[in-house]
Amino acid sequence: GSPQQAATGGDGASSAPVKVGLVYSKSGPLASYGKEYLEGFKAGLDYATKGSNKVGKRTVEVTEVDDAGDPAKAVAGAKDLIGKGHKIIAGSTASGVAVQVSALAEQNKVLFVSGPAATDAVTGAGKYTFRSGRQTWQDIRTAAASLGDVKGKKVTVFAQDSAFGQANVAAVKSVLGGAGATADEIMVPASTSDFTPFATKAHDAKPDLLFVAWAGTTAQAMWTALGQQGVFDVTTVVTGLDIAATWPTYGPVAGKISFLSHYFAGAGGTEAEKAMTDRVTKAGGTVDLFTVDGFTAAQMIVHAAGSTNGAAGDDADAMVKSLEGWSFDGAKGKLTVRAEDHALLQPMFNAKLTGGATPRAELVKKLEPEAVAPPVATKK
Amino acid sequence: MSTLVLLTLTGLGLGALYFLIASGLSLIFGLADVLNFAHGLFLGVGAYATWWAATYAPFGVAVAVGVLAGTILAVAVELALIRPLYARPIQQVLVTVGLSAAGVALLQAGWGADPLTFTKPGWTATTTRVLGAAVPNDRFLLIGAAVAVFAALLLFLRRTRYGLIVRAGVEDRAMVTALGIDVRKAFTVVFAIGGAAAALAGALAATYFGSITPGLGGSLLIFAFIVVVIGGMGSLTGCALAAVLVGLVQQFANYYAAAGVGEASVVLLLAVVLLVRPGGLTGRTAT
Amino acid sequence: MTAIVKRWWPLAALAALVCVPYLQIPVPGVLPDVLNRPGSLQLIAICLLFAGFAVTYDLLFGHTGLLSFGHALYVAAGSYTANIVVTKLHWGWGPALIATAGVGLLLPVLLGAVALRVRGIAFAMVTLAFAQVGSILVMSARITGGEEGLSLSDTPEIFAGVANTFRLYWLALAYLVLVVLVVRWSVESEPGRVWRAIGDNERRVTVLGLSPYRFRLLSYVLSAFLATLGGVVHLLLLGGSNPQITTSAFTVGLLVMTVLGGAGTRWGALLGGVLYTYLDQRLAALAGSDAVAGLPAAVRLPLEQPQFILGVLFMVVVYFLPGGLAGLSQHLAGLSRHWRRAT
Amino acid sequence: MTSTVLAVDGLSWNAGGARIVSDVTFDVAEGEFVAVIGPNGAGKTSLFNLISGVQRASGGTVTLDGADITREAPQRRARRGLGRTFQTSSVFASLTVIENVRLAAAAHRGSCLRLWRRASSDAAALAVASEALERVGLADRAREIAGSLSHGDKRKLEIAILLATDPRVILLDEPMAGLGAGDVPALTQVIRSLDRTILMVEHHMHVLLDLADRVAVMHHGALLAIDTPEKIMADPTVRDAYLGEPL
Amino acid sequence: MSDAQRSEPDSTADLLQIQDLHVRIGGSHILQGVSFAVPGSGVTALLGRNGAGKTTTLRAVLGLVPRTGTVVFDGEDVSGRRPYEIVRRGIGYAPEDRGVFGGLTVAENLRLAERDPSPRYDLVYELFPELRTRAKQAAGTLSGGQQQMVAIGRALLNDNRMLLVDEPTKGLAPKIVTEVAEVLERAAATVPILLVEQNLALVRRLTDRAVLIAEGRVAYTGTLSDDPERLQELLGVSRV
Ligand SMILES: Nc1ncnc2c1ncn2[C@@H]1O[C@H](COP(=O)(O)OP(=O)(O)OP(=O)(O)O)[C@@H](O)[C@H]1O
Ligand SMILES: Nc1ncnc2c1ncn2[C@@H]1O[C@H](COP(=O)(O)OP(=O)(O)OP(=O)(O)O)[C@@H](O)[C@H]1O
Ligand SMILES: [Mg+2]
Ligand SMILES: [Mg+2]
Repeated sequence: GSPQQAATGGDGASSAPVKVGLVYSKSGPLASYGKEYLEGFKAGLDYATKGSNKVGKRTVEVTEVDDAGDPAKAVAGAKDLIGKGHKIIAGSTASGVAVQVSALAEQNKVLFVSGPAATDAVTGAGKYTFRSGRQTWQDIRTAAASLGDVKGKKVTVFAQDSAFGQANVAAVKSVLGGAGATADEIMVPASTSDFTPFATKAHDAKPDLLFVAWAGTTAQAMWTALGQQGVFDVTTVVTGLDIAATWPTYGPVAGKISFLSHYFAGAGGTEAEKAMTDRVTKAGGTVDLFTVDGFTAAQMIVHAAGSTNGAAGDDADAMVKSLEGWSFDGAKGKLTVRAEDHALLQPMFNAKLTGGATPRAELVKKLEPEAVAPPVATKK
Repeated sequence: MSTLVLLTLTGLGLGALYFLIASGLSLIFGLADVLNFAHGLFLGVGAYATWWAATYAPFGVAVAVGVLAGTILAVAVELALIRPLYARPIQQVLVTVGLSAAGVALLQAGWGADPLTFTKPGWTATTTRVLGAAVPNDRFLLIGAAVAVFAALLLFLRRTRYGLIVRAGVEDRAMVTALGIDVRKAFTVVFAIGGAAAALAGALAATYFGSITPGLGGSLLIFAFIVVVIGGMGSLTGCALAAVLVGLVQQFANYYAAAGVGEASVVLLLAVVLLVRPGGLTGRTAT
Repeated sequence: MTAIVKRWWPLAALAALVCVPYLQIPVPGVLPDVLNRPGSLQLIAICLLFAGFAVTYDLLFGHTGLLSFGHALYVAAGSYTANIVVTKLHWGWGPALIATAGVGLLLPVLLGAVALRVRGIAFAMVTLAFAQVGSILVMSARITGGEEGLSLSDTPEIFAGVANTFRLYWLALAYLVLVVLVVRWSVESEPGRVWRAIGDNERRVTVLGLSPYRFRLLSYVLSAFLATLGGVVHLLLLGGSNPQITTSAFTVGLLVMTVLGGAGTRWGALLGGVLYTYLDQRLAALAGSDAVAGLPAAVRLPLEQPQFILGVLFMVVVYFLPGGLAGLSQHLAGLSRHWRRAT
Repeated sequence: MTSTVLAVDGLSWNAGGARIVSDVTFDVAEGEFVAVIGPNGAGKTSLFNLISGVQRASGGTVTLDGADITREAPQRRARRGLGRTFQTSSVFASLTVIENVRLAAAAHRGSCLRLWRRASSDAAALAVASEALERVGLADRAREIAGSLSHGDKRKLEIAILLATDPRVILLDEPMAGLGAGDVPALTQVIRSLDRTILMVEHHMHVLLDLADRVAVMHHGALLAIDTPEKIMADPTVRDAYLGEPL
Repeated sequence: MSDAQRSEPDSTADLLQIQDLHVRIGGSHILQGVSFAVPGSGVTALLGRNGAGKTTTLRAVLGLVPRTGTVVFDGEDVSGRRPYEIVRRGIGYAPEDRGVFGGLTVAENLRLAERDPSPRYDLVYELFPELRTRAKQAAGTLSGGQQQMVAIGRALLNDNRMLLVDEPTKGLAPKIVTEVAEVLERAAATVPILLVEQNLALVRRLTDRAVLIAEGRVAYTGTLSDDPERLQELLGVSRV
């Protein structure tokens, strides 16, 4: 046949399985995020299909593609999946991958549920793009919520000089600046090997709140430098809580940081969380930060595909319609897919670490979805 | 004032770290003319071995274990990979590229991609007040180690014939043998020392960063390259000078100029030095 | 008979490659899907594109003896320039191509003019430095999207959508053919001989009245220009630009491909590029396969690391096949000649 | 006397803290053959390096056809018609013998930057190259890789390369060094037939006396004397510094 | 084939015996069965046209090129030894292209060659005073002749039992050629020398014993004066 015909695979018969493609980091630098996501996804699928692994009469067939954090591999994998007739794609551990796969999904009218990637850019990226995790805005709102009244206060963002850090700075300026605080930033190159100059700057700035936005392997050195230069003596420090494996890297200052958390094991306190934890533990995994993203993604996909007894599994537009505005009970609590921009409204948490060398996370406060909702992103 | 002191001392500390990483690279490059891309791997192996040993033994012993591991690896690499390729210098460099990729992947297979926490031993975790500045003690450790390594390597080069043999061997290996010298042994010794220096740098970098990842060596290697080249390829003294220069420039630029200028300024410093003095700060000599 | 085969097989191979989108051949295990499906076509297209990059790199390294650690800069310049003009400035594709061509000429002329003042490892390091600055800029600038990259907002209609992957495939193939023809031609041209001669004895070239600097610059600009064009193909193929293509690791990848295939040989860089890219893209899938999952941990864990397999493979080639894969084919040809003569 | 082609005036070069060529002055007339002799380390090769531009002079001037070329790059000087060989054989080892010479011919014809032109299609350059090889007696080895030639053949190839660039002034640095007794007369013949303005460093006295119109003697970087071979051979200081007792 | 070629040398007096030496490099068969012996005193000249294989013969003796055949030094078969082991048995080598290390200083070049506990610097400096004054200069910047001095100096530094010297006067000024001839003459009084040399006058002054190589084979072994015509024919016919 002609090349174009060859490209449109998938027979669409109603008894055929619903094909779901997971494009995520099975290897590469974000492999442990990917592992959590996958465990969560499997648990979520089992939970949402009540153990049947079926939507309506159709079984769910999951294909995993390892992108190793490389957008080129992710795009190739996604194209392959779409070519083979997948109408549903989920995954993307890395923001770079999420942005690229989202564009592909929009072009090809395929449902895309983005995973742990926190970039705000995915929200409102298009008709077919959804997200199962939180976004930077929600992180910032969470931090702000823990502050109470910020009017007249001085907030400094200690941020990695990257898209991630810049997004944080922008969000802080908008959220806290809007609430009457003055916000400024200390941008730190991602490849810095000595944080002392920046820590000194942070100390000298003497803000009322220091918001730290750092992702990367040198986090430990950064916390040590902040501690040694006495930053904790002059200000309150807030940052996002990473996966449990990294908790020891906060070192001796762990107890002094106020954490905003997307999720940590036990934070949700919901039925769904219990179900998730049971399943993940039984499968030999552990529940952590990104387990919920996988779990939520599975819930969303099962709902979308099952909207017309499974037939919708091949109709992306129908699936989009069924997801938009949908509220459901997730592991974190009540989740809502906002119709306007597909942001996932969700509870967030304030936490602290206790226990010295082997830290444990403790819930300080659960913030309701509305309190941390991001502004509506303009649709492209 | 205290800021100045702090920046100077930590800048020196950073320079010391760069020197520790670059010295082994410089030694192997300057003498054996092999730009060793696996240097980062030697460093990583040193760091992981130290990390592993630190759970069983005191810090000093753990570092010794790390250095030993790096040395053994370097010797094995020289014997198995570099030696058979001595007539093909480009292939020597390339084989280290492959080794580096494979080795780092192996570290990742063994210990995962996530950072492993490396607990700083007692004293190094604290700070000392110097003229009002809180200087982290690990910087003093780094500076001390760098000075010791510098002295030891200078002694090696000045007092033994190995340096001479290897330099001559790079020019004309057959002729060195024709003078009745077992040139292969000298190459192995130089690699062993380069590997030991790398592993020591790895152990100390682990202490410095407080965590280790398989990619640790790779990310530091680029700075080591820059230091080696600015210093004048293969010149140990130049390497030390360049390390201090790069450390200080980076530290001060990061504080006084905008973010990122520190890194970019170092890279531009490299380009400028090379264009003005293609041989680096010092010409090309091995002492 | 054999002479005919020898002379025309590249054309036959090209014809076969052009026809691939019409061939509905199942190739289980080798490709992710049936030969002419988007998944397979995308994979082959990436392989062809990277083979093209490798050939441009070989022009520098294999044919001119310039070890550059900054080739990635030009691929990135192509991808990002076109992308920014289209996505951020909304000027459309015509201006994007003109701007990219301009950057692809101007940037290497400027940087090459400076970097080529030094030689050998110093040259490698200066190019590394330039590329590193480029990488830092891309990573931290807003207009490039930093580490998240920049997805292409306006894909030309004929390339949009997975159903049109076969056109992207043809585009990549066309790019590779262009690069091979240009590089092959330039190597056989007068300057090509001078490049070889400079590699042998630079001083001698000088006293013949030729300026080695100019010839090197010519090679550098030509190679960089071709790489910049490839950057645009890369942009279309991926539907976006990402900072991975700015890193020195990307350039080292090209170096590895070139050597793997055999630097400075007829088909070496092309072969190496295809093989390396194929393995790089596919090993992850193979490592995740059930066959590997059943192995004991000591064997399985390394095998699950594509970089491990690639690194080892590369070492094996460097070690046992000094001329790369192209050397292997010559070796085999020699053996078969030997064998024919013996019988 | 015919016109002066090459003039060297007060030429000096310092390196490594020492004065290696000091204040050398002489003229060479059109078609003249000047032999340069002197003890090892006297600065003969260095003088050639300064004239050909491989080294930059510290002082003094070099004039070619009335134009001051002291500050010009070696390739500019070569294009003005100044050709040279090196003391150690220097050919393009990975190219074939004919390619070595053809490249030189193409360089001379200024066609080397023509990216659009196939090297092998340059028939004119090829013809020049074949003729040059014929003249030095290497025609039957044209297809061999230059690197595999024996020492003597490499020396001949160098002369052929030189011939192909058709220089008007030629600097030859010990072209006979290492040649067997059998090859010396033949190469002498080739050099004689060049029929150009030539400066040649050579230690083979009989060759030199055979070819030279004048002999320049260098010692410790300075020009000790420049005169007819007979006068130079008779000069006791030259005998003392350079020739010594015959074997 | 001359009779001389087949005449077996007296094995007891010969320090170095070479039997059926073959060298193949990159597909070309360079030495095709070279056999001769070098007695334990005086100078033995190894003659032949350019490209005949003289240099290759010396390198093969030291094991610097892949070779088959036997090399017996002082009654011991050293064919299987590595080059540095052969050299340590007391062979000094001054190679054709001088083999100085250009990046090393003159002093370093000499220091590298030291093998004995008390190297004979006094002898070397007496012969070539320039090596003392230029001790700190990089050998690569030496003039051709000065480099030759370094090469010969290195061979004389140790108490060797045999010297292999390849074209020592190439590129030397006539006066130095005479001096080198004297040096070799003096050295030959104490140590046997296998000498490759194109300068026949010099060879005649040093010895009458010659081995002639042509096209990778021994074409003549005997005295120089024995058969001057034939010798002239073998050496002197130009190929041009
Ligand atoms: N770069 C340098 N640094 C220091 N000394 C140098 C340098 N280059 C050359 N020399 C010295 O300059 C002197 C002249 O060298 P040159 O090569 O010109 O001699 P030459 O007359 O050609 O001798 P020969 O006949 O042996 O080739 C020598 O003593 C040499 O050691
Ligand atoms: N490494 C090599 N590869 C290929 N051929 C070689 C090699 N070394 C020597 N030859 C060839 O072997 C032959 C003998 O070379 P050799 O150097 O031994 O000759 P020679 O008698 O010393 O000549 P000369 O008087 O020119 O120094 C020559 O034809 C030379 O081209
Ligand atoms: Mg000279
Ligand atoms: Mg020889």
